[in-house]
Amino acid sequence: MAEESKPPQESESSQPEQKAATPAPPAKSAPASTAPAAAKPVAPAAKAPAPLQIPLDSELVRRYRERFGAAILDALEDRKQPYLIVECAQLLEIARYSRDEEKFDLLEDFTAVDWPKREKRFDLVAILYSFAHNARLRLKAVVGVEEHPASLTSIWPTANWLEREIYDMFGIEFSGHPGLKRILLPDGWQGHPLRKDYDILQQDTAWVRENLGIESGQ
Amino acid sequence: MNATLQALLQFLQTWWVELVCGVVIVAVVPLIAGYVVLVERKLMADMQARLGPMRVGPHGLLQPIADAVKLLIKEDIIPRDSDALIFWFAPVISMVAALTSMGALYFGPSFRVAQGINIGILFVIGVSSLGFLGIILGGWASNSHYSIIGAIRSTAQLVSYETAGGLAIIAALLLAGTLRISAIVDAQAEQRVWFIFLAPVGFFIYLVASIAETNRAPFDLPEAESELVAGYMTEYSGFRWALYFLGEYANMIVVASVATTLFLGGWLRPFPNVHWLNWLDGLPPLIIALAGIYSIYRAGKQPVWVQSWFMWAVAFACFAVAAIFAAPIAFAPLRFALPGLNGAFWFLVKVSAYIYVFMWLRFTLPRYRFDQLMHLGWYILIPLAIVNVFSVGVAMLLESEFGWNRWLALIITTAFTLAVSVYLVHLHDKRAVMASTGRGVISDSYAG
Amino acid sequence: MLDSVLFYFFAGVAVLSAALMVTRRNAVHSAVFLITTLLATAGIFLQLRAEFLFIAQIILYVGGIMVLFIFVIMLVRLDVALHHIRFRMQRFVAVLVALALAFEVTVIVLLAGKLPGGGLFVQGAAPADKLPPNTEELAKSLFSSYLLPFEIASVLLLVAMVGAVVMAKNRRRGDAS
Amino acid sequence: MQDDALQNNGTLLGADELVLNMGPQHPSTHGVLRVKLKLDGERVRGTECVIGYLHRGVEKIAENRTYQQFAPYVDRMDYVAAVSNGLGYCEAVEKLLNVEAPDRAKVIRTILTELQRIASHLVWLGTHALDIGALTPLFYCFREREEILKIFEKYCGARLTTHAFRIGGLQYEAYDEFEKDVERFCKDFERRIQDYADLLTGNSIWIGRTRNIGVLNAADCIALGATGPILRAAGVKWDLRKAQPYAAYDRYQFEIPVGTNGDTYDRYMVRMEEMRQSRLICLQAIENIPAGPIFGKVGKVIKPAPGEVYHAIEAPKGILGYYIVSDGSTQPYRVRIRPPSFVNLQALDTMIRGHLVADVVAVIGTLDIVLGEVDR
Repeated sequence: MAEESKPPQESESSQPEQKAATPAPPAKSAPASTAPAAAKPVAPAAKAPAPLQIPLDSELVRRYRERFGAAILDALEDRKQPYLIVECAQLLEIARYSRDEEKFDLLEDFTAVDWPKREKRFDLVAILYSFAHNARLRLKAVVGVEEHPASLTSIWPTANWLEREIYDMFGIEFSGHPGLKRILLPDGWQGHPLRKDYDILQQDTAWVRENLGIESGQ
Repeated sequence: MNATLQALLQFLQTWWVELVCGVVIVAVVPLIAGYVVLVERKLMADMQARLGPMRVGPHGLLQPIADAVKLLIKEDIIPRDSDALIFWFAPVISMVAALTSMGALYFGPSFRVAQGINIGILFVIGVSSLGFLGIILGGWASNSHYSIIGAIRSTAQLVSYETAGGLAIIAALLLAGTLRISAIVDAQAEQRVWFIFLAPVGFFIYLVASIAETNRAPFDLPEAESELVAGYMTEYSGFRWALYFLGEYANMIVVASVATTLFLGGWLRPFPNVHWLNWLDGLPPLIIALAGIYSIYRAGKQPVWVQSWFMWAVAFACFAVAAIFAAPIAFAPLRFALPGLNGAFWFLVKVSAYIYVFMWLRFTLPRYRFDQLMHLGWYILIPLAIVNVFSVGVAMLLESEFGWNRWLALIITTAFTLAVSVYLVHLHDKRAVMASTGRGVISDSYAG
Repeated sequence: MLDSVLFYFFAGVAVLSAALMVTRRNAVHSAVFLITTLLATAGIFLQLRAEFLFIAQIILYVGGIMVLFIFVIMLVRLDVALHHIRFRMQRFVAVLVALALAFEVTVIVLLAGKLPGGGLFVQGAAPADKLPPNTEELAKSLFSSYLLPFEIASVLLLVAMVGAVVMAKNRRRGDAS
Repeated sequence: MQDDALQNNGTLLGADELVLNMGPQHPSTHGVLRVKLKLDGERVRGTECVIGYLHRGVEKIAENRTYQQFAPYVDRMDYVAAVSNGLGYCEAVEKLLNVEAPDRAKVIRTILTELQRIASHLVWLGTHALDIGALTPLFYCFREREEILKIFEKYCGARLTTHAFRIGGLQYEAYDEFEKDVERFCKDFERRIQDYADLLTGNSIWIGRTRNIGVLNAADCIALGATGPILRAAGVKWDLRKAQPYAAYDRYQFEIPVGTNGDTYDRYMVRMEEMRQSRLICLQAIENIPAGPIFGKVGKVIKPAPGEVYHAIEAPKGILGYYIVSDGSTQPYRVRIRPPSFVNLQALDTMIRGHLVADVVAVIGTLDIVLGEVDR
């Protein structure tokens, strides 16, 4: 592990200097080109359409590919931040490898993004940080509604509440989680608010009526 | 009929002083307690760079009355699953115990309820300790976890520290050779020294123990608001809560009075037997008059005429009191009242100073944890109190049997006691380190 | 006159609260009435000018022992524990003991005058308020004529205390292992 | 049979395990936190946090607001450190847009953020001391915090939820006496912080209440995701201001204070030293605030190219991260906020087991949580 001290982090550690070659006339143009509006970027499902995102082929990615082969679906860099798209079934193993071998020892965040038009609608996003390399890495896994991804709690206890929040907000059920229940919303709540099809004005009116004794929480 | 009236009259004739003093205590102590609260809030505000109550009356002087009115008209909530009867009378026990124990106290040579009780000091301590019954029963009857934990803590704390406090006063009792309150003060006059100088360790132990007994910070665990909300008082509201509160402050006055009597020379003025200091007898009216003058000075600065008017009233009240104190000095026929008035003044000054120390500590120190409190009580204070009793006894023996100089004997034995206390603290530190690093036996705080 | 009023008042309170203590089902209520009984008894001591006994009663029984009683009652769910303990024999024994006691008291009251020295009722004692201060008297007799029994009692209590501590410690160790 | 009754549950005298419900209305849970404590006597055998009483769905709101519209909302998360929240959000969006704020804006941001760090730590110190029973530091702390809030008020008109920064820079130029005010505060603060230290640092009761309480070693911290002063108190010399400098932190000299034991006392010492260091940063920054524009090249309509960005700053309470996904429209597609309080609170159970009830409040205090941020 010791020999590769530098490779992964041309990404973030040097970001304040802004010197790296960005292959794009980046979003500075965005305000200017307000009117055309880039024709509403097809469907969100189509990944990496913008020039800010470039395929990544670093030492680190090569090691991951070597180790996990086809489980690493893609490796990209967005705004100079690297991320790997991985097979959901292998997420646990890859996470363990990241912690033990690649020294990404802090699970900074674990969250999800909903893309309802996609066949498998959720992205699980784990943001890892390595103290040794002072670098971040994002692991992304695509998950469908019925899938039960393995819980990361065995690797990082901090995943406990983060996964509960994902469950609470998106309804993704993790297998192997020690106590998967709602965390921010009340236990009897129906629906998962951060799903895109959950309207912002929609409340669980039944719950509100039953538990608070009022017609609406608004 | 006539005979009954005769008996009644005779009864009144014999006991009128006691009756009047008793009524005064019952009627005035709650008021005084209310003003002790105001003084505490003002002192706290001063130490915390703020003003404290300022709205009700000038400088908040009427705040206690406003508080009392508020508490009286508040709803008296009795929790649904509580034991209503016990819940109802528990605060009364607390208050009654505190007031009853005052019955045996001397607030000056002539202001007292019961005269010459042989076991005066024991009575005060014994009866005031009954207040715990109110606390523990109230905590239990509330049927709330916070309350019951508060009650248990309070009881455990009281039992532990009463032992230490009781042993501590034995030092003074040995020196005085009596349990009568008046005789204890007389002994200090005779021996020309306050017992605090003869038994400093005893006084210190009593100071700590009395803070713990009255549940004051840093030993206010039974009502630690950051842990137990309000401890045993959590479920109480309105006047029942006020009774607890008043009982607590009345208790403070009781322990301060006991300490004053035993260690601080009671109602004796400083240097009671030094004749060229006799002008000190004129000090009380002077001090009170100065307070009046200050009030007049402040009256001009009040923003509202009502307040300024009230300030004038305060000033005149001060002058009136000063005149009462000055009268015996000015008019020879009234000279008989001088010792009584001055005694009461000095007694109150000492009690106030003692209570001030309570408050000062409260604003300065963080709170002990329960096990630390218990360790302090059982591992340091109680052994130290026992050693102290032993030391004072040895000193007295050395004086009476071997003709030693009393001061020499006391200095030597006190030094011995201090050495023991250093050793005890050292032992305790070692034990604390062992316990906190997980080695050694974790002791149960309640096992004591 | 005042003395008899006080006596009957305290005696009445003592008997009444004793009866209530036995009949209450709630353990804490029983404890409260026991405290009342003890306080009333203390009042009788005071009425008899035995002020040291009075304060000893208050400090030791009401202040000390009752703390432990209430403590245990509050900490242990007695109502649960009581379901496990059956009092079949006790009731029978209690009736027997009560009868025996009643018989004894009756006999003593009947025979009182015939006992040597005038029996229980001491004749010709000084009026109560003329007695010497009894705190000193009690201390003197305890520490002079009855020194040996006093010391023996102290040692006995000490042994009991040490024994209790040792037993408690052993049990804790047993729990831990 | 009697023995069965007495040895029920194996606890002393057969007393049941007591479940004590702390909060959501409790003086020292710092808001609407509810902790269920399983007690054996006064010893804590386990805890369960019930949170969400202050949940406002900030992340959902973000998806229905434009980038600028959402900025004030982040102030409502950690409302005692609103400026830090705003800094994190603005910088994250700037990163998403691939622009940078001008130098002058960066420096002013740094000053305000460091003042905010001091203010946040002052609230922590006051309440923490109050939890442990020291009444007085609270008022001293709030007195100093008041000075900071006055500076904020003069700067942007608001005291608590300031919305001080804009995406791309600043809206307001520093007012005329800004430097002087900051300098006066900093000069004063040195003496004041010594006052707090005199009250607490050497106090044996304070030491007894905090040393070896709520110990969390470095490995546990990292496993539990606990960051900020908690991690530093465990001896990890890691601060994002140094590790991955943002705003203008790379220009200033400051130390990262670290502890050794990772106990409550160490966390106290670390935060106290952090206040001193923040003061130094402010003093360095006001010496030379570069001239120039305060707003970068960002238009009125913010429409980042599709993609995503993660940006984290060292907020007073730990790592505050924003993960923003853009679908190319004027509204963020997804904003994920990594709240330090939420993650740190998870460590409570590990820290408190085996301690006493009184330590629960000490440990909750030392975690320095703000429920607005925990629940969002």
